[in-house]
Amino acid sequence: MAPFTKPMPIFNDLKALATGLFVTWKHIFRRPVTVEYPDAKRTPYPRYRARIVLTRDPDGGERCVACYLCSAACPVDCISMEAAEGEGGRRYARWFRINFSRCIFCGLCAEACPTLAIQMTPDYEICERDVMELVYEKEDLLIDGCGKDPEYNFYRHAGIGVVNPRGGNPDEEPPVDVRGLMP
Amino acid sequence: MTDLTLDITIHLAKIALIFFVVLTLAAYLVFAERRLLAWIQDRKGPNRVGPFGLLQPLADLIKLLTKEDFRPPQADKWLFYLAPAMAAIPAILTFAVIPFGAPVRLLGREVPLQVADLNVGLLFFMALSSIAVYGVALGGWASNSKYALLGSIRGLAQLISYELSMGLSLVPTVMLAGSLRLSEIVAAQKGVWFIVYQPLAFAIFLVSIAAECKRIPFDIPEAEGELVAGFHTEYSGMRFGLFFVGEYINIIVLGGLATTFFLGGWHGPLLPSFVWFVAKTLAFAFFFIWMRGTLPRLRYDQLMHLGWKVLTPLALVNILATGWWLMIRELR
Amino acid sequence: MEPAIFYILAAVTVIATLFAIAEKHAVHAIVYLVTSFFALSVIFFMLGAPVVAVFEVIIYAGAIMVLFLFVIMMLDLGHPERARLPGGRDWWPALVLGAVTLAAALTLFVSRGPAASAAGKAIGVKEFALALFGKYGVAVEVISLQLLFALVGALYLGKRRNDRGEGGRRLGEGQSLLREERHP
Amino acid sequence: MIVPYEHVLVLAGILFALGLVCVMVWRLNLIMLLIGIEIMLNATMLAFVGGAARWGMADGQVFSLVIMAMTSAEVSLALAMVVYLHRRKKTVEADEFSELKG
Repeated sequence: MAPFTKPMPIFNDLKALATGLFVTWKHIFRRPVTVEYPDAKRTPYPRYRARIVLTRDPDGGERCVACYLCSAACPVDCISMEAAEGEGGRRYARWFRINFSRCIFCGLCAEACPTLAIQMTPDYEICERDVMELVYEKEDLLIDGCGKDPEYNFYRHAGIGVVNPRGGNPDEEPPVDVRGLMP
Repeated sequence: MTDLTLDITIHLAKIALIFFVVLTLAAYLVFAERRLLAWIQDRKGPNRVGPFGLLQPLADLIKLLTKEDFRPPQADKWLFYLAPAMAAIPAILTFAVIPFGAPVRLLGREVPLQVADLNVGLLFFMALSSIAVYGVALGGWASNSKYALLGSIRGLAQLISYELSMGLSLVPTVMLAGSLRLSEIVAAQKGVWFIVYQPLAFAIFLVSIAAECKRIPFDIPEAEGELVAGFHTEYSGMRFGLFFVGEYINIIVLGGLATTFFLGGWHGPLLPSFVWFVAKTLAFAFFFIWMRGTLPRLRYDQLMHLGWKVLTPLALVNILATGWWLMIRELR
Repeated sequence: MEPAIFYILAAVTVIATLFAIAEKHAVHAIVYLVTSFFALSVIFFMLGAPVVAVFEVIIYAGAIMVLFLFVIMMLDLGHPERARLPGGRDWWPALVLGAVTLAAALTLFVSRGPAASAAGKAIGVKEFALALFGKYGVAVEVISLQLLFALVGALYLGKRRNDRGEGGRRLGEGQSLLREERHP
Repeated sequence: MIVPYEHVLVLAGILFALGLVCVMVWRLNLIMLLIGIEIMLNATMLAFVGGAARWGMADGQVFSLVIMAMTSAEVSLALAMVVYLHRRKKTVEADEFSELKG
C-alpha cells in the first residue's frame, strides 16, 4: 500500500467512534419505549394467541365433539380428553384437559378443530405459583359464549349420528369384506 | 488532646471518609450504569425500589448477602476464598495517594486532603495496579473450571499488556511536573492542565485504563457469550459481589487518577476543590458507561495488536517528543 | 517501634519463603513467594529505598511472578500429584550447602555483634535518579541492550516452526507468551 | 538506618540459603528451580539496599534496580525455554532432557 495515497485510516476510525458515541448520546434523551407491565397493560390484538378456551354453540350446547384432532395436532402433547356419546349419537368429551405448563401457544389445535370449539383468546395473564394449577380441566376451559364465529354450529351442518348402517345410503357401495380377498 | 492523637484521629477520619464515600459511590455507580445503559437502549432501567429506584443498591446488597455461598467441590479452597479480596483491596488502596481536595484548615492546622503523600505516589499506583492481576488470575485458576481458566489467562495477558502502555503514558506528566509525588503533579497543573500539553498521552491513558478495569470494549476476560462470565464464572453471593464492587471501585479510582494526572486534579474555579475532583471523576465514570453502551467487544488479537503495536510505540514516541520539547524550552 | 516492625517483616519473609520452597504445588508456592516479596518490599521502604521497594512490587510481584503464573496456567503444570517429588539423595547436598551459608551468616552476626548503626540518611527519588542516569548511565544502556536481546531470544524460542508436525495449529499460545515477555 | 547492618545481612543470608536449598532440592522441576534463583537474587538485592542505607549512598539501590532488570530478562528467556521444552517433551523435568549425556 502506497502511503499518502488515501487519507489516513485512523481519522476514519476516529470518525466512526465519534459517530457511534453521538448516536448513543442522542438516545439517552429519547423517550423510553418501556411499558411498565403491572401498572400499565397493553391491549393485545383480537387474534392474539394466549389462553385456550372451549366455546359453545349459539344454542348453548358444547361445540366440542371429542374428535381428538387437536390432541393429534398438538406438537407438545398437552391436550388430552376422553370421548363419550350422548343420546342420539351426539359425541362430546367426558373430560377435557389442557396442561398449560406445557402449552407453547402455537395455535395448531385451533387450526385443527373442525367445529371451532377450541379457540385462543388474548388473555395472557395465566401465571401460577404452583405448576399443578396450570392443568386446566373442562370446567375451567368451557366458556358460555361462542367465541369468534358466533353463527357457526357444526351439527346443524353435519347432522347428528349416522342414519343408516355403513353402505345403506343411496349412492354407496356395500363394505368390502377384507377376509374375502385373501387367497 | 496531644498532637499525636490529633494526627491519628485526623488520619483515621480521612480513611473512614474515603472508605465510606468510595464504597457508596461504587454502589451507586452500578445503579447509574444500569440506568444510563437503559436510557441509551431506550429503556427505563431499575426504578421500582424506592423513589426513582434509588434504593436499588441496597436491594442488590441484601440479595447478594443472602445468596448461597457456593464453592465448586474441585476448587482450590483457600485461593478460591482469597481471590475476591485480592481483586478488591488493591483498587481501594490506590485511593491512599490521590489528593482529592485542596488542603483545608481544621482545628488550627493545615490538613491535606490525601491519606499518604508518598514521594513515589505514581509508582505506588503502578505497583497496586500490577498486583490487581492476582485476583483475576488466581480466582479463575482456583475455580477449576475451563471457562474461568480461559478468562483468567486472557485477563492476565490483557492486564499486563495494558499496564505497560499505561505506565509509559504517565512518564510525560512526570517529566512536566518534575516529581512522582501526586500532590506536586496536581500543583504543577494550577495554571494549565496537562491535557493541553499531552493530548496524546491522555488518549493512551484513557484507552489503557479502560482496558485495566476490563470495561466493555476490552471486557475479554469476562466476555459473556464466549466464556459465560469469565474468571468469576464459579463465584456466587458476596464473593462475586466483591469482584463486582472491586471493578466499580477501580473505575472510580482510575477516573480519579486520570483527573489527577491530566485534568488538573482538584483545581477549578468557584466551586470547592472537593466538588471539582468528584465532578471530574464522575465525568470519567460517565464516559466509561457511555462507551459501554456504544462499542462492541474487541477480539483477542485486536486487543493485543492495539496494546503492543499501537499504544506502546505511540507512548514511547510521545516520551521522546516531550523530552525534546522540554530540552528546547530549557535551552531558550 | 521501627526495629520491631523490621523483625516482624523479616520473620514474615523467611517463613513465607520457607513455605514457598516446601510447597509442592507450584501456584501455592508463587502465592507464598509474593507474600514474601511484599514483606521484603516494605523492608526496602524502611531501609530508605522507596523506589526499589515499589519496583520490587511492580517487577517482581507484578511481572515476574505473574509470568511464572502465566506459564504454569498455560502449560497446565498446577498438578502436584503429577509432579515428581525430590528423592532423599537430593536433600543432603542442599541441606549441607544451606547450613554452611546459614552458619556463615550467623558467624557474622555473632562475631561482630550489633555495632552502632551509622545514621544513614534516606535516599530520595532525585538522588537515586541522578545516580542511576548519571553515574551509571552506561549500565542503563547495557541493561536495555540485554532486555532487547532477551526479547529477540524469547521471540525466537517461542516461535513455532512449521517443520515439526503440529506446527502453526495452536498459534495463539506461543504468540501471547511472547507478548508477555516484553513487559519487564 | 533502623536496625544494624548485620541484622539485614543475616536476613539476606538466610534468604540466600533458602533459595540455595530450593535450587538444590527441586533440581528436577524447572519452575521451582527458577523460583529458587529468584529468591537468591532477592537476598542479594536486600544486601545491596542495606548497604545503601548503611553508607547513605544511592549506588546500592542502583545495583538492586539493575539486578531487577537483569532478572526480568533472565526470567523471560528462561520461561520461553520452559515453554519450548514443554512443547517438545510435554514435561518440565530437567532429567528428561539428558540427550547429550556422554
